[in-house]
Amino acid sequence: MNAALPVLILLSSLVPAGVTFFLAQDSHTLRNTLNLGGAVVKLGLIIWMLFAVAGGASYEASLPLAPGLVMLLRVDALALLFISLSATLWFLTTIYAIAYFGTKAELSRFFGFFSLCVAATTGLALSGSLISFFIFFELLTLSTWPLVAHKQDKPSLSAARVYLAYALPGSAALLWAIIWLESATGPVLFTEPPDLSALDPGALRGIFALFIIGVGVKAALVPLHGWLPADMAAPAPVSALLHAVAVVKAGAFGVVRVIYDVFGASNVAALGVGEPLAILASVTIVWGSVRALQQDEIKKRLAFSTVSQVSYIVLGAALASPLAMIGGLVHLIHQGLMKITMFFCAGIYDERAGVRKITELNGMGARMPWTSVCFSLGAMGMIGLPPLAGFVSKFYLGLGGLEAGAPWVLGVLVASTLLNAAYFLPLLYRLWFLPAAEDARGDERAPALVVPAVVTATAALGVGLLAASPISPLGWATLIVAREYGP
Amino acid sequence: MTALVIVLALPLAGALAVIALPVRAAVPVALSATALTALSALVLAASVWQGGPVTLMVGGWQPPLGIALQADGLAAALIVMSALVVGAVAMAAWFEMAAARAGPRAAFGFWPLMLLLWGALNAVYVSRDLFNLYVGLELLSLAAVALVAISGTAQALVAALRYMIFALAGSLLYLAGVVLVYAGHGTLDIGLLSARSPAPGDALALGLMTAGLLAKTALFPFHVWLPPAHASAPAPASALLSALVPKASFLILIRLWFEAMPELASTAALLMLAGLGAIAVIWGGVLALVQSRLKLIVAYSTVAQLGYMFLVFPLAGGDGSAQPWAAGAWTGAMFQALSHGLAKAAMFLVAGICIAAVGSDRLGDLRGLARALPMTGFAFALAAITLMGLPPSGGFTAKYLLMTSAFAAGQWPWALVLAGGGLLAAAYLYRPLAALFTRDARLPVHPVARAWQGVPLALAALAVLLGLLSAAPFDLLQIGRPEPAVEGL
Amino acid sequence: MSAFYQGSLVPLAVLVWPLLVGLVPVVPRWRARAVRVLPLAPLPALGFAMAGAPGELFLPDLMLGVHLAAVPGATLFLAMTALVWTVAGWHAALTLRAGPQAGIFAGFWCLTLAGNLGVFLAGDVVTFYLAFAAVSLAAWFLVVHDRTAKALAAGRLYITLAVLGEAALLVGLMIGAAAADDLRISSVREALSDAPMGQLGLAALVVGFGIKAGMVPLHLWLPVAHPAAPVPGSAVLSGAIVKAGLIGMVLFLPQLSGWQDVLIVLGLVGGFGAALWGLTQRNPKAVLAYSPVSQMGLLLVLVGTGSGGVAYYALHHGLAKGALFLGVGVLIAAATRQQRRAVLVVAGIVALSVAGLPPAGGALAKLAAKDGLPAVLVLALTLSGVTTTLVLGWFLVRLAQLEARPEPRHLWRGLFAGCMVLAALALVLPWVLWEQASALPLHYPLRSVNLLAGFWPVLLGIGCVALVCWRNPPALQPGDMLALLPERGMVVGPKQGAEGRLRRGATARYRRMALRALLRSRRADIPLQPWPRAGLVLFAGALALAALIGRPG
Amino acid sequence: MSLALDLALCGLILCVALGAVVGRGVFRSVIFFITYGLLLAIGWARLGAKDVALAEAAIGAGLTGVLLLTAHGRLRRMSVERAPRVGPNPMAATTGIAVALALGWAWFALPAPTAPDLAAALPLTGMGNPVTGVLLHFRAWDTLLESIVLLAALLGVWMLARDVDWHAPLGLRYHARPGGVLASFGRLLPPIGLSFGSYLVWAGADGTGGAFQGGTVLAAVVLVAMMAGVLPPPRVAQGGLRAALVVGPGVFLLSGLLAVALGMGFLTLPPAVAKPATLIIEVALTVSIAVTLAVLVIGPPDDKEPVR
Amino acid sequence: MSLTVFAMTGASLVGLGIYGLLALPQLLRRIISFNLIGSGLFLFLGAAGARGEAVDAVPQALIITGIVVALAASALAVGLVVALARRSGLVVLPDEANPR
Repeated sequence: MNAALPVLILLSSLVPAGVTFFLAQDSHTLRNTLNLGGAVVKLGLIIWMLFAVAGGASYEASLPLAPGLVMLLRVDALALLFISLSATLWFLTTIYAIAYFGTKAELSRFFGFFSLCVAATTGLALSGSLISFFIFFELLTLSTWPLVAHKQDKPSLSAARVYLAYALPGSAALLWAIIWLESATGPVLFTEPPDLSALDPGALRGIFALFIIGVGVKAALVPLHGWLPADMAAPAPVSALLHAVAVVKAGAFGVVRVIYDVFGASNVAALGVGEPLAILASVTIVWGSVRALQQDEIKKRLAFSTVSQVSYIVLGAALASPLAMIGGLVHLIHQGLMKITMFFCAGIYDERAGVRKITELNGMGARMPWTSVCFSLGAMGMIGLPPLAGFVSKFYLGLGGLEAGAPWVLGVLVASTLLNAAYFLPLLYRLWFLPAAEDARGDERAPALVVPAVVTATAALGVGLLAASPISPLGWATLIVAREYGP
Repeated sequence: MTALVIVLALPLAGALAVIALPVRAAVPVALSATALTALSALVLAASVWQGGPVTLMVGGWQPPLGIALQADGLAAALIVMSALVVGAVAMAAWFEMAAARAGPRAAFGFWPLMLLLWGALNAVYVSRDLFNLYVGLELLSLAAVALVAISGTAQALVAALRYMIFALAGSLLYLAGVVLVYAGHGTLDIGLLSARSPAPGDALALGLMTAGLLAKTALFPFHVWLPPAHASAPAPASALLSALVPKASFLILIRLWFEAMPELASTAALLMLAGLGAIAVIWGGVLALVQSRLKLIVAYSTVAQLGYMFLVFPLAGGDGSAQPWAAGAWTGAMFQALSHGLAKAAMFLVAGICIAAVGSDRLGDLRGLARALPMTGFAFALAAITLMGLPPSGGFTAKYLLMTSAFAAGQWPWALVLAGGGLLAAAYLYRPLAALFTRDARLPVHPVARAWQGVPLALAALAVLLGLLSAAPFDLLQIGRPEPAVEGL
Repeated sequence: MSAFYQGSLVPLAVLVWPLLVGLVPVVPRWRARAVRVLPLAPLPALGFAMAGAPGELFLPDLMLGVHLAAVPGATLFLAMTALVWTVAGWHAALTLRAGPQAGIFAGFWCLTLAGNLGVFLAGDVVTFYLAFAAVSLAAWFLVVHDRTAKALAAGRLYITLAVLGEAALLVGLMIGAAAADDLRISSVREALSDAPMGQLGLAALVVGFGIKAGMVPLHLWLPVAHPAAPVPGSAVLSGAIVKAGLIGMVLFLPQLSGWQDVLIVLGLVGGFGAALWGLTQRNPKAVLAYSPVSQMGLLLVLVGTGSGGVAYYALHHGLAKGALFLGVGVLIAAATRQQRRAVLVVAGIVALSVAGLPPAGGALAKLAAKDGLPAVLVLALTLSGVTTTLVLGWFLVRLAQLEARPEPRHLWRGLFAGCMVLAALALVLPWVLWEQASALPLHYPLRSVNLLAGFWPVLLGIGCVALVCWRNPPALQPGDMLALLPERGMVVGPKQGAEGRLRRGATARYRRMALRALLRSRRADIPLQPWPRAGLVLFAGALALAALIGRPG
Repeated sequence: MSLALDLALCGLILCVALGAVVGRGVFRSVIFFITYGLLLAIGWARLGAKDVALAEAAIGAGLTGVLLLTAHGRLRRMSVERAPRVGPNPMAATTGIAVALALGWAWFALPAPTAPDLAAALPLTGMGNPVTGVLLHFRAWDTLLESIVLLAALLGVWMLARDVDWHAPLGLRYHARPGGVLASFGRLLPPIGLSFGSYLVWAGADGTGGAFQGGTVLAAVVLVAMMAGVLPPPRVAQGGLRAALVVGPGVFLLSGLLAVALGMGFLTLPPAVAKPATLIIEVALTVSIAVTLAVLVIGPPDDKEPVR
Repeated sequence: MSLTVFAMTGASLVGLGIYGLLALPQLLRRIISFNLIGSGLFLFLGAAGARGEAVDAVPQALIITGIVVALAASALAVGLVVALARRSGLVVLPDEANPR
């Protein structure tokens, strides 16, 4: 059973993916049942596992490919953190996507890849070895591409091309790094840090840089972030998933893995590579925000905001102090909840009111109060206002920065806060204070669209409000840091 | 052993039967011969897996008098791969080479030529005799040239002639080497040669043979015949030519450099081979990038993909053969041969379906085809994943093993080639993919049978599966591998 | 989990109750008339304050561990806040037009209130920050309620400064929390002075609280926001909300950290400067807006000196200022001359009280504050009576000229009653609380020297008012130093500068070059293709390979 | 004496070969090549390789010559563009000389000759002629493949037909004047050739000759007969033709498989039945080789030369 | 000694064939050159095989096989040349034809 559970979790999205591809276009009921069923099953399995792991159980399943090439699925606390997020949000996004697409064309393909994408994310989270991490990382790239290109019009295809143009060199760098490292140390399992003494510091720095380039593309670190805003051509559920759960999170998760499970925090510190990474993350945070300020499309602005926010996680990991680490890890969840809320809402605005531009948001607050409240909650969380989730992460990051002896982090956080406020508050201002245009339409008669947004927004509020409780993401993050990376 | 005999004889017997029997019997006979041979190929692989290399002394005569045939792990793997490819090609050809579509001449000629080609391949895979290899190669080349010419256009004829010239020149160079070897050692058996007392002419012999085989393997700069030839053959024929034919001459190279004359492998020569391979990867990739026809893209991609296999020489050959990483490098190159075979065949079959659907393989005409033929589009995408070397495909396993060895051996520039080649592959395969998956269709689409569409999909899935379940093929390849070094990596 | 909370739930109830009331407008049916319940929202707080703010609550699971306990002086602050909010709520309930916007107003009113109460109850920095953020940001909605261009512009300025303040505050709190390794306010305060970067943290805190407290030069928002906000909004803003900044200063600035002097200097500048600047205004609300700046300046001086009279002074100021702002509204609503006169009388009395005219409550507040101050500051405090009288007098003059939009009589009565209540409380409550707030005897304020010190500045001030009325001061836009800032909207549009075009041009050029190179590479195979050449390479290559193989070594 | 003879012969061979390479005109080149083949056959005889000499004369010179002559004739009638004139090519010359020198060097570097011990094994095959023994026993697999190579080439040639011609008779129409030299030759030659060819096959077992040599002679007979109009050219679809094409390799292969079925190794001929079995295989092979070679030379089905 | 003469002749024939192969564009002549190379190699092999006390039969068998294979290849090549000429009027490969 202990070997089967990770595999089952993986299968719970892989099987719907495989079957969905072969469903007829108009078998909506079957397809929806399949996808929702998979999501529910997975959620159930994960909840079961959560309790089991809390009780001390451990899960591991491996499939040797070639010598040195081992697919290892393993559950640790970090994996559990990420996988819980992805399972929950997958479930919600599935509901949302079903409502969003209705009976549009080529849904079997869409949902097939959608599930595949989640399977890849799941695998990524469960990966216990570097190489299986890479394999799922690539699977993620590949399964997201059709999602980005889903509309198949010119902007979508060009966005998809840009995506690949960034992602594939990134994975080449990642593979390069992995193989360079493993050629000296043998296969790297996350359970036991590899013996790095076989490589000289210069080589190790090079490997680290390659790793960061590899995962940094997905994490949208400046200057590797260009694909993310371009990908806004994708349908809203895709953007939502991409930004909140799958792709960028995979990158950020990768950074965490690289720093803590591959190199080890102490080595990172000894090599002196943590600080440059932290600086890079900071540059990303600021640059993403500045660019967000210049966008006049809602989704574009959100995208740049993602660029900026995801780097909080990287920053937390790079600072390599326990508190910063907690902040980074918890932001993995928090950012996910907040950003997916905002993307859900952006999609609702688009779908129900035809609103894409910021200027068109005027007065939507009154017409679409639920959506707008959720959107506002997400935005305020991003700015970092308590008691929303974003504040908690920011607070820990700040403390962590001070703890790590990097007080400049505070400056970055402040700059980010101000910039976040600068690009989100005008949206709220338009939503709530400005009168609606005369020809504006918009309603919320689509509960399946609104409810997921409300749920995630509530969650974003809840995780912040109940942050100190042991079952909150913060509690988990603290546990992870204490259990796995503690002294 | 019976399985080995059947694998060798049945394709030939099938070809003879197809020639002798009336036309209407051709397809059933060919298909059943294909099925039976494929089955025995699996049986052969299983027996190699269980009992080690299967050896056959033809006529009961031991070398140096007779000819020894041996199916080691590598040969068995290649035989199985070829059986899968030929099986798929036969399925596709059932539709594509039907007399109504391809004309009575091509419909008659394709089946025996395919079976002869297959027989020649199997003969080459297992042969341990240099001259027998020559005869096998000639059979292979003639059948291949005939398959190129089968479409009958002026372009195809030029391509076939150019191919013929390169093939003949290659054969003669190889023959020259064989002559020198026999003159020097009085034997042609690979096993006996490895135990020979060295002679001064050996280097010349090896050089001549290698050069000849390079021309046949279409390594840069001798690749110029390949793209026009593979692009002008009918798609099922191209699939065979691209996926299988170069592997035969490459295998002979492996036999020569790793089994017959491993001690001759000087570092400079090994580096030169790999260097040419590296150039081929880049050259083929760039040229594939600028082609506007699907079949040409796929053909140039073959040029590039074959280049990877040559990286094995400095990594596992010569002094490196005893190193711990040699096993990885050697197996990686063979994985590349296997996965490329499956994926490339799938791609050419996809091209065939495209031509059947819209009557052209220009990228501009393929726009939006995936809407009408989703399985085909998906098959191409899957095959592309393998060629790009993305996990979890066979191509990835190959690249991973080669790259790991490159780093372990301290020869990281090869890893750069591997990585860069993967990116180039992504770039040049992206264009057809994007064309297939756009929304706006240009030309009306003729319906294509679902079963036909399923064929390349199955092949491409196999290529991916090769990576997903690579442990078994890996172990199979180790059976009878020269100098099984410590498996450290 | 076993102990979700420790201690008394009462403080929590005080905070949660307004939030619950704030949920009333969420129900669509109630939304339009939700303002009517506003006076109820602060009542538990009032009761809590009257009971002496008892109890302490610890909620380990909430946020990062919420700790609620009355801060020093909380009773007075809470009482003042609750009173101002109650009466202002009453005013709002009577005046605001029913409708969805009133619903939004009501919701955020309650949220602001909860935050405002929260800052006096927070025991840990996170809770404090939360409350502070709530009071700062939710008040945005109070400012822009009218949705006029002026209100929106004022709202923009308000929110900009509020966010800046929040950010600064966050920095300060984080530095403190990191140094203290604890989130309790008392620990943070102690740790701050010695912490690495503690000075930066303190500076950030001073800025953050200063913005809220209207400390010069961070007071910009006050004179802009007040005229724009609806009357009850202005009342709570200047009466109660600014005190959030004040309590922050009190809670977090460690003794003798050097920042006290800064506070004193800035407080004095504000105390006198702002009052004088108020003379340049014409809108009575704008004039009045400079009064809290000036009064808060004096309060900051008190904070800087560590005087114990801060809460007491703030109590009076809050009530009085609330009464004055409401007075503006009442005056506007007045239908008859009689009513106007009544309002002006009340306002005048309150103004005199603020100026410190004995025996009104304001005089007591000043006296209590002066206790223990150095002589210079005592003088300054006394002198401030002149300026206060001046600006409030000017306010009354302007108020008298205000145009009215008469409301029905019964409504006006209600409004007037509210105003009266606050005014009365401002005058009387200091007397009631004198013994609690000050160690001095009850008759101390009635000593002649104190009476004199109260009288002459007021008289002098009234003289000055006359002078000002005779020679009209220049009329300026509200927002004084705002004029120094470059005009800048908050909504930054997409950048479409020359830079973008240039970059696009360069990209296009590179792309063209790359494309041309690619197209040229299409012909790359042609030189290799002719057999004579290829064959030559092949045969020569064979020999070369042989040579390579045969090369010794 | 013999050295001088060999030197002269080799000189002649080289001169003729040079003529074939540098001689002006394709026709002259072909004639030189045929001559070269004949001279080479003499050379083989000088080396004591009579089987090779026969094969060279029949196949290398004879059939290849006919093939080239026919092709040249067809090209001439097709009014094709002339090949560009080329001058001497020093680079090619250098390469050629270099390869020749390398081979020459290799000759002198050859170690002492070693050869597999045929003598001991030959009696087991029942063959007197060691060459035939090698061909049909020791290296039977080579020979089987070789016979199939011919078939592959034939298929290839057939694939060069135009689709419209596919059902036409093979090759061009030859119109031999009745009573002309060719016609009478065509009537005269077959009986002689037939007997000579059959003899060569029969003799191959123990003396000089064999299936390939015999088959070639028979092929020549068939060719002449067809050219003379004695034998009508067959069509692709004709069952008899196709059966004749595959009978040789078919019998060979089946015998090999039969051995497997009987529990012996692939292509094993037990000494007891070696001689008769070999004979049967040889006869079958001869038939196939004869037909295949003949059909190869006359080319794919072709109704008429195109008019350009 | 005679053997050496034959071997040298064989080597020279190879060289000559290579020259023809590389220098002559006309395709039939190129086929002739191929045959020259082939027979030169066979001559070399034959000479080498005759060095021992008894003449080695294996090379002879190999040579006969080789001659047949060469014929097969030549036949296909000739067929291709004729077909190309008929289809496009060329007796050389297009990239070696006269510039138009």
